Amino acid sequence: MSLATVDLRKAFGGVVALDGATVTFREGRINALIGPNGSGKTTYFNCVTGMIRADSGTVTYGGTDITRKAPHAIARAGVGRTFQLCRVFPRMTALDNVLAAVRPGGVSGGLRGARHRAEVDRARGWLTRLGIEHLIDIEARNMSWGQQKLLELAGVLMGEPATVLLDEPAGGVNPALLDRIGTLVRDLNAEGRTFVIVEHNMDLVMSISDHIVVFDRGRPIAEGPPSLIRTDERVLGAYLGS
Amino acid sequence: MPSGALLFQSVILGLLLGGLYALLAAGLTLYFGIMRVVMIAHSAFLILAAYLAWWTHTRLGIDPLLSMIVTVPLFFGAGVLLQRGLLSRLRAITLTMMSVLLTFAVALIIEGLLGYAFTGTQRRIQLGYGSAGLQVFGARIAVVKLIAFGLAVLALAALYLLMKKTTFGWALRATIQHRDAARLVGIDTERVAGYGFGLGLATAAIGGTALSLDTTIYPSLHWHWIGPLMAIIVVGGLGSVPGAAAAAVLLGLIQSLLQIPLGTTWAQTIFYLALFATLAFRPQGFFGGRLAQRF
Amino acid sequence: MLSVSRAVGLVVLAAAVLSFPGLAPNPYILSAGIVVLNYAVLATSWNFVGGFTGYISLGHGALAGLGGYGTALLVTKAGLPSFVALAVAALAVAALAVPIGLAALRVRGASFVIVSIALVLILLLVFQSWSSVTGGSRGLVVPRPFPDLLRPEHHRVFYYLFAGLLALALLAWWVIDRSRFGLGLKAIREDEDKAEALGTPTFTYKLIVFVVSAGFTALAGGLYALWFGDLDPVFQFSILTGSYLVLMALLGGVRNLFGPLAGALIVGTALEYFKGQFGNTPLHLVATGVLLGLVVMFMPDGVLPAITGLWQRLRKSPQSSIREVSAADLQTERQRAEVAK
Amino acid sequence: MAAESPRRKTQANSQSEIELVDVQAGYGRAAPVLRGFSVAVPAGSVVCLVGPNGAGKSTVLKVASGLLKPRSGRILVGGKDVTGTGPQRMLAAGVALVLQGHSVFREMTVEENVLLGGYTLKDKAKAADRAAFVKDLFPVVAERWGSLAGLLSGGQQKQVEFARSLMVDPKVVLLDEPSMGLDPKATSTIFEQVARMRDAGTAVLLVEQNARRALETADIGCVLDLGRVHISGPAAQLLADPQLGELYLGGRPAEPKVTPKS
Amino acid sequence: GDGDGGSTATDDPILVGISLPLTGDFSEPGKGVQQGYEAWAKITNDKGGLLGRQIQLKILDDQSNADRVVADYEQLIGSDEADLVVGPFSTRLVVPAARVAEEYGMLFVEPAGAAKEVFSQGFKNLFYAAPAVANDHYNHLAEYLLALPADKRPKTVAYAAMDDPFAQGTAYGLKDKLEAAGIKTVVNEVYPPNTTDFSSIAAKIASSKADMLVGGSQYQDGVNLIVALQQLNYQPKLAAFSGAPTNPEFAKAIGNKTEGVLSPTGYSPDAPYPSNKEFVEKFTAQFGKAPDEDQANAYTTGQVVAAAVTAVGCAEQGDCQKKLVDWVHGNKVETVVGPLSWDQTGKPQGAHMIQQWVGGRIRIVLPEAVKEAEFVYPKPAW
Ligand SMILES: Nc1ncnc2c1ncn2[C@@H]1O[C@H](COP(=O)(O)OP(=O)(O)OP(=O)(O)O)[C@@H](O)[C@H]1O
Ligand SMILES: Nc1ncnc2c1ncn2[C@@H]1O[C@H](COP(=O)(O)OP(=O)(O)OP(=O)(O)O)[C@@H](O)[C@H]1O
Ligand SMILES: CC(C)C[C@H](N)C(=O)O
Ligand SMILES: [Mg+2]
Ligand SMILES: [Mg+2]
Repeated sequence: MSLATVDLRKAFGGVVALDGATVTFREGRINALIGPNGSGKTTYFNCVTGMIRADSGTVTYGGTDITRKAPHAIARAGVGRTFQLCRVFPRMTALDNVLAAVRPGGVSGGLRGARHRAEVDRARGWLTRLGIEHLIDIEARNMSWGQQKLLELAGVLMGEPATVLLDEPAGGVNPALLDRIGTLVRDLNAEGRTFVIVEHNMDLVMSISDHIVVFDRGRPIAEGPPSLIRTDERVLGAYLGS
Repeated sequence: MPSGALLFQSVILGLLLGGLYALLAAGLTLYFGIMRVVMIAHSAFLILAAYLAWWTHTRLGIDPLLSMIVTVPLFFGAGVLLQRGLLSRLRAITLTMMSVLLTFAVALIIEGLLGYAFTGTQRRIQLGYGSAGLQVFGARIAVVKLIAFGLAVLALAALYLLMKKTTFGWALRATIQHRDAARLVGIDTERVAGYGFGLGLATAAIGGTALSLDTTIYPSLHWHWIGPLMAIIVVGGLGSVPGAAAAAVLLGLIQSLLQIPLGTTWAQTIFYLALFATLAFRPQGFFGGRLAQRF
Repeated sequence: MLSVSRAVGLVVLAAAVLSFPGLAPNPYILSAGIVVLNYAVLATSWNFVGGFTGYISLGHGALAGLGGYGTALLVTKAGLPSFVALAVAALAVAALAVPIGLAALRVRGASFVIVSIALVLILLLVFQSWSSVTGGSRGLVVPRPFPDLLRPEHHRVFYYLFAGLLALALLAWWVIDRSRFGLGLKAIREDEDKAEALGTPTFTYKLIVFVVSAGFTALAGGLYALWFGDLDPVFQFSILTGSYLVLMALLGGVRNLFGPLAGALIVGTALEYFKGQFGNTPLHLVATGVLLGLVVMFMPDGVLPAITGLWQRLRKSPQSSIREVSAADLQTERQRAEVAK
Repeated sequence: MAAESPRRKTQANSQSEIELVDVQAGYGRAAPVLRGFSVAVPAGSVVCLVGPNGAGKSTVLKVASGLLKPRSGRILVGGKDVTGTGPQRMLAAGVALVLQGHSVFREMTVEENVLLGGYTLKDKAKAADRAAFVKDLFPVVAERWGSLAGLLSGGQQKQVEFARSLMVDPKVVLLDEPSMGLDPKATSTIFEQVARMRDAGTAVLLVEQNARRALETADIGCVLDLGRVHISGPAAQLLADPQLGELYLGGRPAEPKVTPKS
Repeated sequence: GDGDGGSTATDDPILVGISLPLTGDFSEPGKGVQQGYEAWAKITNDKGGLLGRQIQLKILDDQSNADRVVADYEQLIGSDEADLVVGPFSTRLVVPAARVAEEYGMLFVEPAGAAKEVFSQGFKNLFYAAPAVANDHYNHLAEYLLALPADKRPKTVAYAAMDDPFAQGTAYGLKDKLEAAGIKTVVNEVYPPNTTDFSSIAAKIASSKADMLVGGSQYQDGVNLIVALQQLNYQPKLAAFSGAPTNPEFAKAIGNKTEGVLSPTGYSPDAPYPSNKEFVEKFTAQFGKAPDEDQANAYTTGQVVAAAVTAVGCAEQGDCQKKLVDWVHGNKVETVVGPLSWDQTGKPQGAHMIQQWVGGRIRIVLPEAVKEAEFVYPKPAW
């Protein structure tokens, strides 16, 4: 399901963070969203996922309007996200962190035991895929920055989102692991998941994305496949530097 | 329909009351808004200061205002000790929660000791000018209320300047917001946080003295003040001294006017209605300041 | 799953609770037991909100007061039988908890504490002022459900009623604790926005658990009213009561099923003891304050966790917190795993 | 470990500006994170610390800046033993740390943040000088001078922090992943700045996950794993080591640079 | 108490259990009551005790808390096995306390449950040991005012009462009578017990310019109200307060401007009743000052219990209590506040006197028969 926004606007006091962002992230792709610091990428994610309310404009997911929906409803509709400043549940173990993404349905589902066998196995699987299975019983607050980032990603994936928004997944992650994350994203994409990745690591962005949107001052200034973006004048000027 | 004279008199009373509220709430703004410590014991310290003023007056026969020469530094020191000895030892993640309970404990201890020392009897300072008043356009202003109001204005102005204009004020705010980073720029965070707390309690010393001029005190009186003061700082916007002052004056005024049709008890509910309205419609307070929802 | 030692512990606990009335030397001790049980139910009820979501409410005393007044008014004004009134009142308070929760749960942390304090104070004002219905400061007398019972017998009956209610509250807490719903609540405690982003309807969760908590609290308050017989707004809507609950739960350990119960036992007994010790002075307040301070400073996780922690440390040598694997080890391990696939 | 001779020498390499000797350190009761870790940063050189997540890199910097007391071992600054003194003393000795993650004073303005960086400066004129210097260096800082720092975007905040730490003109700068969250332009600025500081004689201890880029700037590389030095040597040498590359630096050696050098 | 089978000629002391508000809201009057009980025990014991047994008091502090007061009597009766129990201070605490005593079948004479709700609970073992209940405190004043010629009567009255059964009882008892006679109520304010700021209430009263002010007060609230009124320069022709003016601290607290202030009282140290002389003398010797109303009420309570015990010849839990109760119901007891008798609900059948500050002292001015000074009307300015 495609994620699209039309004329999204958001201002914080005098600062215009989003200035009419009209973007479509097509289903099944690995999309990248890049742009200089402060260009509104995180704000865009926040508006799309309902964490903050846009001043105007609409967000649609798979054709349905989700502009006014609560964040959890958007998550349940299939949009998962990570946070730029990595957020995990500090006093819960890695396992519980991941299990917390399981969304029970109804009263009986809610009252079912949290450590359901199948789910524990699934959680363990995600931790393994991210290379932190050895931390399964460790509380998140005792992990290093990078470990927490990976844990957060595991939690989001546990929710089986059809569309995953990643805010700087590579920030602070060891390059050796980064390759794994890159591979993982490609595998998951092959399994049918859509990605939108905000990232400043151009090696990663250029190597994995199918489609890149470039933001500047709260609105897209360029769009296209990596090969095109790499050489786009405006992009070079606003973002990559010349 | 109340007479014009009564309305005018109520407005005057409301403004004076609001000024006092502003002073009493100032310290709370400091710890709560800036240091993120919920200081339940603030009003207990107010009562303590009031008791000390009463005690110096009855025992030594001197004007209660003079007690501030002792109580202000004393409370400052107590604040430093409280912060350095107790609050700073709490874990950072649970600071907000645990500080509620710890300061609650301090409030109980103060209340208990006051009761032990002075019994539960209500006390009131009997001043020569206690019932004196000035006539202003047909309304009357009690001298003691005017003094309390003046104290409030002076203390609040000093506090505001200190926070915004001095290096100490900056260092205090920095310490509160990111302790490690503050240490890394060379701030002695332990000391600064202690002083900040001391400052809050120093305002309690002034506020308590002002309070004692024209009211009865008893050890458990502090419970009575917690609610209205907390409401004031939320309505004013957490951490904003000018906001708290504005909210205090406004709420004092409304309360005073509402007493005419509703009576004393129902009029008090205005504080809580304002509190809920603020949280529902404008969590950052009506006068700027921080989002109340998050703290 | 119940381990053997847990099961044994449970049986012992239940036996101890149930045999108390037989062992109590006089009705006074029995009534003190009821007070402690009442505290235990209240603290456990509080712990639905405080323990799971980390929202510290100093206002649960007010919910108990509502339960008490609700029960009393339904008996006196509507003429309902006592225990029907109790059930209806608890349901009504649970229903009322919905709008209260809608307002109060919008805010977090210290602001929530303030709101909860405000709740008590505003209800105090209402119940004091609205004397045509509530009796105001004259108080309200609750007719006895068993008018023919002598006082000692009356105590015995209520002791078992409270014990039953406690069992019910503990069971409910236990079910939630191990459930997915419970895990969601704990996620809220840790990071509410994050939980929301993961798809947990945090507000609904908070509201549900608040309503459950309010219901149990009201049951305890109502039962207490039926037992005690006299309601006075000053004592029903007191911040002190709410704070004692917090003290108990914290003291025992909020993440622990039996934490609040243990806390109620300790604090309830301590309150009686301080009263005996400092009878004629307000030093009992000082003692309570010191106790609370000590808990916060030295056992912020509570007595039960402190004991279990100590036990574990005695049994095992300090273990490293993280399983140690170097990058090279991990690599080989993964390769092995991939080959095995 | 003994420092290899740096590529560029502005001073005699005999003395290290900061040196950690056989440090054991950890958190609370848990097993140590660093176990016998040593590193030396000569004046006028950049030492880059790389290693997997959780290896203990940030812990090294916390120990070096005095935030965390080591359980054993010594810390020498300019040859003097300063083990166990707090961050204030360390700062006075000339050691400045930029924390990993975000550590701006969120509810103070950018101006207040930056000026607080010069908290220990007694000389007002010097403070003004430095402020002008950092504003010049980071245009964003100048642009958002009056707004609350907590409202800036992640990368903007990082720049404010960096500017703040440069207010004092330190002898040793400890940087924990300075490029994290920065856009390519700002990243370049940071690395240029690191090089410039080195040229001015400042010792830099740099922790980076952007390892290849960092090693290109650094003189000495040091791989940390499981709390010990796994290998160390001239940065160029580490970059060339294929096995290290696979384990710690990411699969492909960096070829086409998207971010051109200035 | 010892078993019924044992000899009644035991020498064990008689244990009298009492809970009092020694801390908290009612602590001041609570301590007064304590002195009254202590004086009673000492005076009785000095004369050889009751039934030849010494009286031993066991006093617990209920912290002015209704929950506590119940636990206290529970303990006194159940655990300490007190032979007799007597009441605490204040209507708010008397009601729950009385229920415990009732359900254990104990005689319950009390010194301070004056409000009418005490007597509507269906208690069969309760007796209030004072001349009159709250609503009747001002009866003599009402009579006096209504007897005045119409042009001299106050025409408008302002009422301000604490939200407390006793305080409201006194004020509204008078209000009902004055309103029935057509005297207009211009202000009717109720304030919660914890009120400390009276400026708004005072502003309302002052702007009404009422001829007469009636304060349903305990102590401090009365003082605060008067000071606030003085600040606004309000001068009524008559001012009556239920609690405050009899307190020894009162004059100083309002700046000695007491002249003409009225108050009802159930007790006068100068009253001519036979036991009163002895009481005042011995009390003064014991405590260094003359007793006031609270002490006297407690002493009266003791006198009532003692009379019953002496007449029935027993003092222990069990059947004896029923006999004691029956005796009190059927008899009149001579006390320091005069002869007392009770109806079925335990309500006393007398009336209060009216005192007024005259010439710097508080004197009885009504009823005519016992007056010590002339009624001053209108009252001088304060
Ligand atoms: N809560 C907020 N209040 C006020 N201003 C904000 C808030 N959040 C973001 N902004 C402002 O909005 C603009 C966009 O910020 P945003 O975080 O979306 O940028 P970004 O593209 O994610 O940048 P980066 O790459 O540095 O993370 C910035 O100028 C920032 O200062
Ligand atoms: N505050 C803490 N309490 C307990 N353990 C901690 C704490 N901080 C870090 N650790 C543990 O110490 C180890 C080293 O952490 P450190 O932050 O130094 O790693 P790092 O090398 O900087 O990793 P990253 O690249 O992910 O930032 C980790 O295994 C982590 O689990
Ligand atoms: C006359 C007083 C002794 C009565 C007491 N104040 C009461 O509350 O009932
Ligand atoms: Mg961002
Ligand atoms: Mg790190």
